[in-house]
Amino acid sequence: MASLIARFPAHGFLPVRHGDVILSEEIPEAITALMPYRGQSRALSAAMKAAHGVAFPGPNRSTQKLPAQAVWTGMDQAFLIGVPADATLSTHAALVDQGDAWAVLTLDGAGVEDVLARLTPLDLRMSVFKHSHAARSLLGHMNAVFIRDGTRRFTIMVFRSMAKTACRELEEAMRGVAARQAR
Amino acid sequence: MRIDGKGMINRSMPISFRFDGREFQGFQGDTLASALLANGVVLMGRSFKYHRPRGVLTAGSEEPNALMEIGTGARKTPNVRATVQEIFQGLQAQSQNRIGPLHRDLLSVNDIFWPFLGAGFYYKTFMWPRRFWEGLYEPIIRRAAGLGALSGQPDPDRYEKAFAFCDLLVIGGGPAGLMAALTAARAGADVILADESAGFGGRLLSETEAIEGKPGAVWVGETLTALAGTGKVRLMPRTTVTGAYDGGTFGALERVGQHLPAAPDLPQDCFWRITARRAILAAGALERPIAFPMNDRPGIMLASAVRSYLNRYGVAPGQRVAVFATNDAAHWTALDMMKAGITVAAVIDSRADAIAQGDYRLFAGGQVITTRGRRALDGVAVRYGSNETLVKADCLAISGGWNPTLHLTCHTGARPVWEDTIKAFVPHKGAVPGLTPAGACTGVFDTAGCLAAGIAAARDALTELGMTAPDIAPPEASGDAGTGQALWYVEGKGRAWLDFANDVTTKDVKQATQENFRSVEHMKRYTTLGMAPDQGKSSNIAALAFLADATGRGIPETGTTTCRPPYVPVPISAMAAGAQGKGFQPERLTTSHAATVGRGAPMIEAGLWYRPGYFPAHGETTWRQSCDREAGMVRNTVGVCDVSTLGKIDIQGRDAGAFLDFVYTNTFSTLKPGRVRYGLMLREDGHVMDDGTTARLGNTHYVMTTTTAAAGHVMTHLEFVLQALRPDLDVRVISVTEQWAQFAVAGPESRTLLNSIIDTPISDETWPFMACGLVAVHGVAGRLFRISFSGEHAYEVAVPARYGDALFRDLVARAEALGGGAYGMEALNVLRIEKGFVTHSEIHGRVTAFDIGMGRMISPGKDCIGKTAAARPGLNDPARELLVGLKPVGAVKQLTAGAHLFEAGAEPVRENDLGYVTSVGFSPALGSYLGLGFLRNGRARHGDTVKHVDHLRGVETLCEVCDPIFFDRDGGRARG
Amino acid sequence: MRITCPLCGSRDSREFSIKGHEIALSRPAPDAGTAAWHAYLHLRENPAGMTAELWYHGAGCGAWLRVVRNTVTHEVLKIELVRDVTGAAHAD
Amino acid sequence: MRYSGLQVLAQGLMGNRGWTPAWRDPKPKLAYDILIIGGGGHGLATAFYLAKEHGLTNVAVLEKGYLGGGNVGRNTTIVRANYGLPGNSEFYSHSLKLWEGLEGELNYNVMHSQRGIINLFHSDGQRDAYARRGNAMINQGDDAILLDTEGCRRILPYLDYAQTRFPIYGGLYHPRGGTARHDAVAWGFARGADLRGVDVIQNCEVTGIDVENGRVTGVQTTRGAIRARKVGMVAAGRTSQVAALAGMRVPIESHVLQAFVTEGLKPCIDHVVTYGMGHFYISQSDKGGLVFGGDLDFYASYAARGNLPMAEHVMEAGLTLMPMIGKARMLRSWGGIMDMSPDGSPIIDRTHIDGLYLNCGWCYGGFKAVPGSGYSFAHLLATDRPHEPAARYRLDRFETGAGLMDEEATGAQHNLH
Repeated sequence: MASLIARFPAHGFLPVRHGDVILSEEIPEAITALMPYRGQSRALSAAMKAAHGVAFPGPNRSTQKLPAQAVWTGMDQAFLIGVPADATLSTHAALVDQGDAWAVLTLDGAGVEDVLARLTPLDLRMSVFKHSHAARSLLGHMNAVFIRDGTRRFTIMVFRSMAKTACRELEEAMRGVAARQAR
Repeated sequence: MRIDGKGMINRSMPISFRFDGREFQGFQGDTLASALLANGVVLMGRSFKYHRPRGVLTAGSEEPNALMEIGTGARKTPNVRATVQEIFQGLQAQSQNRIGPLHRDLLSVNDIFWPFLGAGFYYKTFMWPRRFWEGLYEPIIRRAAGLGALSGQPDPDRYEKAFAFCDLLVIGGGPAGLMAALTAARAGADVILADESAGFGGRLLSETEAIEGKPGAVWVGETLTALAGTGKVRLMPRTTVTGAYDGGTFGALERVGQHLPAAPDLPQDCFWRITARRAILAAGALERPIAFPMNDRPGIMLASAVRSYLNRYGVAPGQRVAVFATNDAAHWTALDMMKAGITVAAVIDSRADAIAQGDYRLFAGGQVITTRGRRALDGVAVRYGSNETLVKADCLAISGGWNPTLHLTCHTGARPVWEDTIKAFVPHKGAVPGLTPAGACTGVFDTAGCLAAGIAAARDALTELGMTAPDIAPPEASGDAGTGQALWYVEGKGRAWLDFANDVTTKDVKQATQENFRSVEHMKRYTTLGMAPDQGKSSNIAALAFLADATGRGIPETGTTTCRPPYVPVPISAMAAGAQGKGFQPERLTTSHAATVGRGAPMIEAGLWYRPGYFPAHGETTWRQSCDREAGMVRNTVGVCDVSTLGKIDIQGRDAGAFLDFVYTNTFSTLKPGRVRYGLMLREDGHVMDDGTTARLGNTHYVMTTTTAAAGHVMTHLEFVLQALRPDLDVRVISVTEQWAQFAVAGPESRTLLNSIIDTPISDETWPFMACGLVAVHGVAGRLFRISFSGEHAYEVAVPARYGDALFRDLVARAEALGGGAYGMEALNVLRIEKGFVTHSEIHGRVTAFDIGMGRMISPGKDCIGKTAAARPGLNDPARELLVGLKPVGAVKQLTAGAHLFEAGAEPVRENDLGYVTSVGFSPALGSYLGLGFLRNGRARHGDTVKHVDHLRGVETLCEVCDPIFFDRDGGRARG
Repeated sequence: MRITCPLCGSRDSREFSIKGHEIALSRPAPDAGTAAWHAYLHLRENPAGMTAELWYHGAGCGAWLRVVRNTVTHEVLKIELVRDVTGAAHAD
Repeated sequence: MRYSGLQVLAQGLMGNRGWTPAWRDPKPKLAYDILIIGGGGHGLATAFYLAKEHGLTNVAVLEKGYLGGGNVGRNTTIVRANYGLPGNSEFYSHSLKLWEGLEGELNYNVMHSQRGIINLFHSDGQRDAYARRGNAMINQGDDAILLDTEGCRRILPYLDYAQTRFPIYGGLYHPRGGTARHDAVAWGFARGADLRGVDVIQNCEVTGIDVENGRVTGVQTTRGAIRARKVGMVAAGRTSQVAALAGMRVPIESHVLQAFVTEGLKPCIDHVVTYGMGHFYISQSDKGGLVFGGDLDFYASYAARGNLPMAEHVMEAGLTLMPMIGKARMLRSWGGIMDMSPDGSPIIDRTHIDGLYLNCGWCYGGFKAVPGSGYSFAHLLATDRPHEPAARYRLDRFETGAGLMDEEATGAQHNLH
């Protein structure tokens, strides 16, 4: 029997570089939405710590113990990224596979905030949106997840079907920022 | 004429540019206006209505006269203020709103007929004969009106939009703004300092006064260095804050590439959305002209502009300059001119007690009563006491005092307040929450006062931000505010312009009051005063004062018109940056997109998604051929179709069944795990919202399918029900639309195909109609649903999206081997019409479950969204238009969607209208056009003949009314 | 306009959609009668002044919010999670 | 004074000193037969037609600000009769016929310009929906032409046919649709009503509605009490406040709709064009400004101003559709207060109080309705019988569910917008 070849969302678009900024695609091992039931967030967090070493993150935060990362993605919702969710978690939360639903992009280099400021209404100033902070917001007209991975590095997740648009719009923004730097 | 040793232009960087085809030279740092004046060009435009020759009035963005077209071809930009446009190598500017050369504009004939073109003349004529309006009068008016012209071609330039955040936004980089920014930055606040001009400093760049004993420009330079030293200030030059919006949001327009030769990737403009916790408005003030007869000749300009041209750009706007003013400040103009070696012909000061401040001829208590000169000023007539005299002058500097630039404080609805001591409007206190005006925009006109006000405003803002203000002493500067008296207009013969840009004179305002357009809003709208590109920046207040006098009221009782955003006009391209072409909305691509496009399928938009219309096979020349073949393929062998665009929502929790019972009309709590059910969803107003199938994957786990169009809307609705209406339920929902690539496999051979790709073969017994469950597809964990939107034995198979591309290619190849293949939306539509399945063509928002024959799907035993409203009598009237099938029975065999239905013998007029056709397709299986539509009392009319009339396409067809299920009515094919 | 989401913090209003007056929370019982349902579905105080509306943070955390706002000045006075008003399921 | 080209010439030669007031500023009398609350387009037109069609001139229009200061003076000036549903079809058809004779009837040039409207569509489904609407227009006796892409290209060559996000499949062309000069409509009706003896009273806010034994007897105003046998409420965005004076709660929510105008430009857009895939419509005024707008900001508002997200959306829709307008610059933005009804269609009806009548719910489409609304409301006020073309604009349709006219199909309930 033939086997199916996997193809990833930003296939053929990335990586690209303009000025000092590089846009590339990440392929996480797994993404699972964890949605704790009524009164279960503490229990879930404990189970997560036991199984993966990360706590259920508070609003606008992410927690990390490599290879696992937990990113707050909404009201009573976090994404467990990097490891398959342990079955014990399902006692406390609805678990839903999201591993194929997202294009996971990273933006790296001096001027990343300037690039993102052209697309997202989030306040990404370092003093406000610090390392490991995470937020749901817009990238252009697309719903997106933003995580700050470093002083000049962000992870941006958009719906898989919009990967082409996201790459195009990020690239446009990168070009503009680079052109200003060269001015 | 350029004056040696004056100005901040870079004389080592000469720049050549063209105006109306002639080449000129200027210097880096020049605006187009200053460079033209330096070259002795005074005539820069034509007025809007009378096409009078006009020169520059101001040196800023408030310019009403010197509007030009910049650039050529598709890059041409109309209505650019020559006073704002900086010159660059190769700049091409053209004058506008003229027929023929600028100095001989044919439309200047209008000026001869001015007595007939006064306020509102067009409301009183051009009425006869009626049909001449569109054919003759209006085209002539339109051609004569307007200013510059668009190129008519797509804008080829790049633009940007961006967001910025700060603790304190300082609007305006003059003395008040600089001190505010410095104070706040030293306290550690994040500051954005925006100024409209290329350089910071505001009026300090245009005046000769000293700060702390240094020239103003030197002090500005030092202050900018100090600001940079704090590391807390983001300087935004060439940035006009255009609007104040709610919640501390400001719009701002940054000119990024407008002042540079075209460069790849560099945007022309950036439209900023700035969110500031606090803001300080330090926008300064605008000098106001005086309305005296014939005050619009080229060479007449504001005194402050004359000083700007001299001190900032090193240009003398004339060789013999006269000054007409009401205040001390204007005398500075004379002194500056004399120091630069320019002849000052006279200073005409309207105040009887005015005293000369230097060695020039002063007419105390004088007024200019008219002016001379055709395309440029050559003299002014002065009346002083009972005497009149003519003063030769080629430039007249005028000053009627200053109006605070308070526009932004009015953007959220506040009205300004009249301050009688300075005869000007000042901002309403607390007009925009979080915004504090400081300096000249509050009526503080002396430099020392402005510097102190900037510090004070920053101090207040810092307190509100919870920060501590540093101790900063205001620098030493002049405390002379240059005060004077108010003089709005001079009586006399001839027209006296209030609004230069729209050619509105005191006569027009007078006539408006005579006709009882006495409210300030009526006067504005009747005369068009203040409605031109400058939005009345130089005219509104004077007009108001004139109106107040003409109606015997005071200025405060007369009131003001409303300042609205934007403060300066914003290019549509900037505010819409990124939206041109495909950028308007995201494009959503399925995993099969590349393979589908590779097969030559034309893609059609389905919401934000792209889906294939059909897959053309070799030799097919029309879409119908492909569609007929694909529909036949599904009926006879097997077809494959990507259905991933349908919304998929994962629903889990112990109350998931109860939740579905509440959002669907029918019951899902009783559905067995491993089974699928069709569900109908209503809006709370009782009309159909959406439909789709929902599968029960486990005891507490369902997956819901929505239509492609309604996916987002349904998700929002489900969240609302859970958070707002059913707090008793413990359920979690999340979209999994993107997670799964899902393909319909339909047709008699569908199971044969499937069994070739799944690890454990299925049969009718293990996988009956409406069964669902997990399968391994080529070893990959997938899901299989036995559901059918074609009426055939059919499945939908889902795999994680990364395998979608591979699975689609594999499925299509296998289907082709069986004599089938891929099918698109056209065939899908035909197949579902044959079966009478509804889509949003039928459930278009105005239909009820009753209308589509699903009234009985509203379960009587439970409440659900929309149930009560759906029971209203008007929604269950048999006379409503009800879903029917339609088949042609006469000589004409064609049906068209959008046609209306009538009795066979009735005249097709509204009174006889019985319904309409929603969906039409040609059924190869039945060899006939089939239609779905809505007909009054339609369910009782099966078998009757009605007339289908499409006036638009000229189609009239007799149809038999029938059951909407045309094909395989008992559903045996799907089950068997 | 800025909306301070109790979960996400201060956000641009473009991340939200609006359902209208909070009366939508007061769904009558199925048998409450025509007048109650007519009032619920159609009749509105429509105040020129303070009102309470339901906003959905669709491009953010997915929470429905109750937003108390002045319809004349657009001043936002209070924002809370709808689930805190209704007592809907809460993981904490 | 009669207006004409000759009059303009004669007055011009005499220094324009002979022009007389366009209307009087009468003091309110103690009593009238009929009071109209609201001196906007609809109220003034109602007064005009009461006088002209029914001979009723003991009528006053009470306006709290300046006449024509509401939505009639802040709209995008579109005049059309291209509705698809019974009720709206006959009403707007009648209104357009009134427009076509308005200059003559008012002796005032309202610059009604029948330059044609094209509603663009961008999918087969939209085309079918527009075909249904176009056929309804022809059934009603109005004009409609279904254009394909090439047909659009011929008359709208400046649209982006190659790259735009949602391709242009065609358009529904309504040649008799067009624009008019909005202020002139208010002024023309005011002058016409005044000439016939109606008192148009500005700066007179109604502060109470007097009801005795279920019958209206008059109103209280900032300029004193005024008695009347009948009172018509035509207060648009302020309907809820006026109705509340009579103890009524009405099915209206007030929302802000923004509109925009660019700097003056030489003629470049000769029709009215609407976009089917984003909220955007545009025309060019005779002065040269591009006048355009979009959708509601969606939050309830009485502020007559909007915010940036919708403004940006409107510009974005315009730019993807017609990229040649990119270098036009938006000069001014403003907002109107829309009286949104649940189904998006208006209400012209009696109320449960004798002698009190309601005219509201014009949503974002009231301008084109001005003559028709005035005519039908005058008929109802004068005769107590609904005027046939407006007979379906019943107040009780929401309660019964019968005769809902939800043209946009978003749902006949505010919360569903």
